Amino acid sequence: MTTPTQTPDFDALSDEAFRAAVQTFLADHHPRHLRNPAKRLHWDEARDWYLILASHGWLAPSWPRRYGGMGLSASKQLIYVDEFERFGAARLPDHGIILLGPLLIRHGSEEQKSHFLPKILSGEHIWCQGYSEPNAGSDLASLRTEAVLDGEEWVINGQKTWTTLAQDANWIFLLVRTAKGGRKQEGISFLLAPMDSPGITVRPILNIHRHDEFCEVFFDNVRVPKSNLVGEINRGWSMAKALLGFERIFLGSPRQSAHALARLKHLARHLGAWDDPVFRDRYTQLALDLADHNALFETFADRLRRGESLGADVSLLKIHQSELFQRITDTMMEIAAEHAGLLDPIGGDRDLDPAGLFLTARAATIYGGSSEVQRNILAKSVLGLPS
Amino acid sequence: MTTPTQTPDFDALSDEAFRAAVQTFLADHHPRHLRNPAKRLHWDEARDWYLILASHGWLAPSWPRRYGGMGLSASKQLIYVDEFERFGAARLPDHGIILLGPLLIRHGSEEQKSHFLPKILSGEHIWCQGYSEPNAGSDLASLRTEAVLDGEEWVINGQKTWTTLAQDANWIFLLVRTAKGGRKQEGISFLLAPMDSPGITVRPILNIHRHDEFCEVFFDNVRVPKSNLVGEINRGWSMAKALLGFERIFLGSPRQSAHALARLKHLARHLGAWDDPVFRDRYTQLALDLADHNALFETFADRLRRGESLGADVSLLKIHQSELFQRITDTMMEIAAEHAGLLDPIGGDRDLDPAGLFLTARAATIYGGSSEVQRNILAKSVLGLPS
Amino acid sequence: MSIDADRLENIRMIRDSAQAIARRGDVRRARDWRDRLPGFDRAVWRKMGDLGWIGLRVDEADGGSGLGMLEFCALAEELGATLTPEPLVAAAAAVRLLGRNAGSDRLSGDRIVLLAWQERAGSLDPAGGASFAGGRLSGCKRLVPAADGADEFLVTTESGLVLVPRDAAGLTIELLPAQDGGHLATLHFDGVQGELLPGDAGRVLDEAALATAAYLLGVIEGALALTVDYLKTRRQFDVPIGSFQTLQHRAVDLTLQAALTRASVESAAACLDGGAVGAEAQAAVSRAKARASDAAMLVTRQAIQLHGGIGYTDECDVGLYLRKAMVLAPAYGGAALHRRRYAALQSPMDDIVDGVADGP
Amino acid sequence: MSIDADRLENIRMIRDSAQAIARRGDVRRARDWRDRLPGFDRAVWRKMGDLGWIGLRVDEADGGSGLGMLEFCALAEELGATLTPEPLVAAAAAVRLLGRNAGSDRLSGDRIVLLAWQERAGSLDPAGGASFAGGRLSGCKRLVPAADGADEFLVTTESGLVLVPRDAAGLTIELLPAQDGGHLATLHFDGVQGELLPGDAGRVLDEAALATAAYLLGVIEGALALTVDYLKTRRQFDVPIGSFQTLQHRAVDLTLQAALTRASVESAAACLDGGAVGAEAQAAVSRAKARASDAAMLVTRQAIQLHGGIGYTDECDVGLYLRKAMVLAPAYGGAALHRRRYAALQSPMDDIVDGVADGP
Repeated sequence: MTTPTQTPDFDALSDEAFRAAVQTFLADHHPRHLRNPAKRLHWDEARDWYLILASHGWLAPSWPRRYGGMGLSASKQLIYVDEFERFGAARLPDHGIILLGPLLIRHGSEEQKSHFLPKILSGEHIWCQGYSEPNAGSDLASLRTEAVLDGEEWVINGQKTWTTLAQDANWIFLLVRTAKGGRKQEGISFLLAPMDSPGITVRPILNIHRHDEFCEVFFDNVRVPKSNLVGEINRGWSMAKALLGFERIFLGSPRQSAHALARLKHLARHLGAWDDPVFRDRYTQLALDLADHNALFETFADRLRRGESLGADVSLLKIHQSELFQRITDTMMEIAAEHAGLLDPIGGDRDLDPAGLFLTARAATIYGGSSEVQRNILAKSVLGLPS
Repeated sequence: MTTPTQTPDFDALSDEAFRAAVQTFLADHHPRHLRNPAKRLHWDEARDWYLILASHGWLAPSWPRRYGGMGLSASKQLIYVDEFERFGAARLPDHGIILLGPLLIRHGSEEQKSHFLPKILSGEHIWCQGYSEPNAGSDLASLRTEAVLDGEEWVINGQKTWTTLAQDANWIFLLVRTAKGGRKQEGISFLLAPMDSPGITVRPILNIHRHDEFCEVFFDNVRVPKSNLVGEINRGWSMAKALLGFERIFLGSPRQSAHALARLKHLARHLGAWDDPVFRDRYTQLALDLADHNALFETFADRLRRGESLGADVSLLKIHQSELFQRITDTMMEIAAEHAGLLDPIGGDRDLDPAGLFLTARAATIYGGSSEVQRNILAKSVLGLPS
Repeated sequence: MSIDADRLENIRMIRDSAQAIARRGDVRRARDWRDRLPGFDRAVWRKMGDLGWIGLRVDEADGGSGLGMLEFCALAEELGATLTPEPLVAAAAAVRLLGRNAGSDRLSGDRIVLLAWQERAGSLDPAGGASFAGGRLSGCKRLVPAADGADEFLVTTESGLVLVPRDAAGLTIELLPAQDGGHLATLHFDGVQGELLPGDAGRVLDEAALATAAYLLGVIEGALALTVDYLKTRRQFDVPIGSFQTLQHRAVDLTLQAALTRASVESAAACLDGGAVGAEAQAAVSRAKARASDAAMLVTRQAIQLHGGIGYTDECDVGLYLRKAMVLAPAYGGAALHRRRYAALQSPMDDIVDGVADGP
Repeated sequence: MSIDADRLENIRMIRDSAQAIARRGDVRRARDWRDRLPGFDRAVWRKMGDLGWIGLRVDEADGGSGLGMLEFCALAEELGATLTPEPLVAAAAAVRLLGRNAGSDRLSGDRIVLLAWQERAGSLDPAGGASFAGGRLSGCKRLVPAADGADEFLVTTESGLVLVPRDAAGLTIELLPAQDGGHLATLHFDGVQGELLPGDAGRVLDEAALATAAYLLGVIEGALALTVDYLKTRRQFDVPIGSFQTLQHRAVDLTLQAALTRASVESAAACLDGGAVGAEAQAAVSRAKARASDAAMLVTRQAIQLHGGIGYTDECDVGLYLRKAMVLAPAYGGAALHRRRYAALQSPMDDIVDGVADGP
């Protein structure tokens, strides 16, 4: 295991200089064969890239420097993510970095921070997230996996699902029910558990690509020390919800659609549809939608740069980006003719893979809060429409 | 007042011969200046045409011959309506013919039938329909206009709205609340009232065309004889609902969209958009939608021809036709450029009136049961989805 | 297009017989045969022969069932509703073209012949790709479904049809895996000996396009039934998700598309059965295939969305419907291609539209 | 496009000052002036002059306010939210072109000059329709708003700009009633004496298109606010109709379109203020106008639908928003025209798109 070096002070750089530094870093260090991966990487594939980032202190952009993070301002975090996405950098098994780390920093005990944070940065602990349950998809708060205190240990029973890459993780953080009655959002606590605990079983789920990106995780009398509780008992829900403030903007990043639109252009040129005026009109509409999406994204980014926090209306970005992404891939399918039904990219060219991207896009309106649930939330919290 | 002649036996004709007879009748008798009127005609404009139809016994296609109707089979009624629509025949103040007549024939007393039916056919009584109320739009059953029996008279108080051409009518049939408590569909009765009754006030409402097609009708202690009740007391709701069986198919007739599509083609040729491939692709999609709508309409018409009754799924036709009509007029607006903002047709040519037809089309998804309410009904009664 | 009662009864019987192979909505066979060569079950194929399906469109005098497009479409729809993997449309097209040469072994299912007509993706032209000269076939035909299970291919060329055994010297078969778990093959002919037969594939390709539209109608109905059932049973926020108005309205919209597809397919079949030829028949087919292709993609996409997370897993059957739609929506011409063809033909609706334009 | 705090404060003040003429959502003046010549209130016009709005885009050296497009768009948006009938965009374009010749009486509102640039519907070309030779103007300009209230017209020709008094001999004004209750005029010039001035309308027309997009943004927001309010108050089936999920989601979709329009308009304004010229500026304007035109039609149409029966009556204000959108969505180029222009220009997003395409 490498230990992270002390990170340089990125805040001393101008935004432009920092952007250039990110570009240089990616060009110098990102493994070429991992750019724009067709699927989410497993740990054995992503490990080298994880450790490269770790060894340069580039792994945790949002963490304060004293915990080994980059300590980036909102403005620079936006640049960091933007450049990573633009480059097509491979996504890491990053639940420890993005979700658990900030939560521990805010709510964890000193012991938890000093024990767990360095092991995330070193790659010793790879975390997965145990929130969703089979009967509580969009209605997350109705979760039923329960933990009961038995002496100095929590005893966990239940089942989680949609746990991304659980088969690669050696630790899981999870929401469990520790009290019943009252509002369902109450009585939920936040626990940490090693994946090799007796009683934990992992069953991979094949997604529509037949890739084992998700798992079910079963808990059968799993025992963890009392000290694995993070924050106050029965306060896990609001802790976990509050976490998703800043990151929500990235669900609405224009990069995924920009990437897809580039592929559409490439495909249209390859198939000879580029000069068809009917196609071009549709393409132009998609390009306009992307440009306006970009402008809308920037207005939210501006709020972050000004130090404001984002309201529920940031969900507009996620709705629009996911649906635009889908419309772009739908258009690919329409021009692809019989290629739309083939399993492999056209001529083996990964940039000519309409069917693959189309299937990937199906997930965009479902995960991270379905479009329907996002619209419910917007109607009530932004427009103030009655229940 | 002319009296209707005894009607010939149209059932003796083949469908083809009957279709030819309708075409000939329209060509011979329909006033030329009333074809394809831009707005709903008032009685003084429609009167001549009404009396022509009456004098030839062509006024009431669905009524049995013994009541002075044409006694047409379902198959021939479809032809009758189809040819009238195809010709662009002016719509009459027809609530007495289409709605009240069949209801009286089914539920009225012999006295009511012998008194009112001939006066409808002669044009002596022009009826309007008092169903909707200001606070009971889509939720018609929550109507509050009430009638209380006072000796031998009903005393009516309340307000109706969206009463088509009430200012031209000399009689109104209306749904009133005669009992409270219980399901709101119960306790509703069906009454008849002369429009010159003391206490009735009519206030025309200008529609979005600023045409006075609708009215509000106010009832202030309006007294009508007890015998003006049709059918059983408190049973008016189911009577009125049952009435709308056969006629519901005509809300989904393809003729309105066919007419609009012809206008779109004419407009596109006039403006030079016809040869634009982007326009032509959209036009083709609309033409395909119309052709498929026509095919779907025929499957429902076939059911009627086979003597079957139509289920709630006939609403699919109304939803699709009204939204297709709107998409056609939306397309008109898109190619019309600045003409879309002018009040008068282009060059005074009534066939080049994108804005006028666009505004007319707004009503299609609202009246006769809004698209939203129709979808609610279909979800529950056809798909069996839970409330 | 009223259909007489006897014929309706016949069509009902054909639909019933299709249930003998798989009940509507039962897609286990489709799942079992994914990624397994030849991608379908030869025993089921023989049963289809016994039921008279392979030669359904072949004249009775030539040993077929002599039935119409309404019957063929009803059958194809039932096959679509169970995602039946057997290549009935491509085989039926071949034996129909063979006509009196169809032969009892092909009609019985003992011998499988498939039509190989396509030069390249996105084209409806059967003439290109392969040429026949001096008794030898050369060139390339693409996108042949289930080719690994075929015994012979009937190949379209400018010179006519050429019948080629699968094991003929000079024939190489390249299998491209397809989204539905089957394959689409490229056939490379390098001076292959074959038998030249007369025949023009044009009309038969239209019939195959229409039958594919009918199969897609079955896919639509299967996906929709699965989805409506899910809406009724899956609970979220303490209620069945089918009680949410947005999902209800979307289900209604998909039902409308299914109804339009059925009306379009059946009216096109009746049009062909009524003797329509040339532009009228082609327009009817293009209309039905454009509708079916678009509707199948829309309905199966939305079926995934309405299933939520579970819809994105391989174990949920709804994905099988989507992947079949991905393969068949473009087969025998996708929506855009058929829309263009429809526009280029004298549209049958033009009369209606132009008729109305004669205003006062 | 981060904007500094001082400028944001200035923009807020301009918005506030617009409330002095009508509060957001108050469309009574718009209703009052329907079908009444000249279609707007000359007293209000003078007040607009006092507030520096007419010369908002004129250099301070020439007596104007010297403000940027962000300020102009903020103002136009506020005017749109109250359906303000005064022809500010056409007048501001004229005085901006006049520049040092604008003159204090025009900037103060005492004298009303309107730009007359358009030869025919569906065109953005300012050169056609009228020609100037021997000191005389001949030809025809169309679609001039509020012309009955003008004192002069600034007419674009191939030779340059020509200033013509409204009562000049040989000028005939034909008023065509418009859907918003105003008029669009055709000006017939028959050898009219006028003053030739230098200037090219191209850039100013782009600014007018963008200001019109901003006005439409106000229309969108006005219609949406009215509708959301109606959803909260109108009851059916014993609940507020705004509790129906379908209507909630539709309101969210309209809100999204409003947000996209705002982002598009404001980023285009910032682009122009940042010094963009040529294709970059034109692309930004086309993008904003295409979005605003489409969104305004969508939102106002849906606003009618969400109001139900009452939305189809003349007494309901929502129809006023729709009719304003019908007039302004096509003004200075509609969505289709601007989409075509955008496609023809080097799109600024092409870099982003092409950049991504450089995969491994």
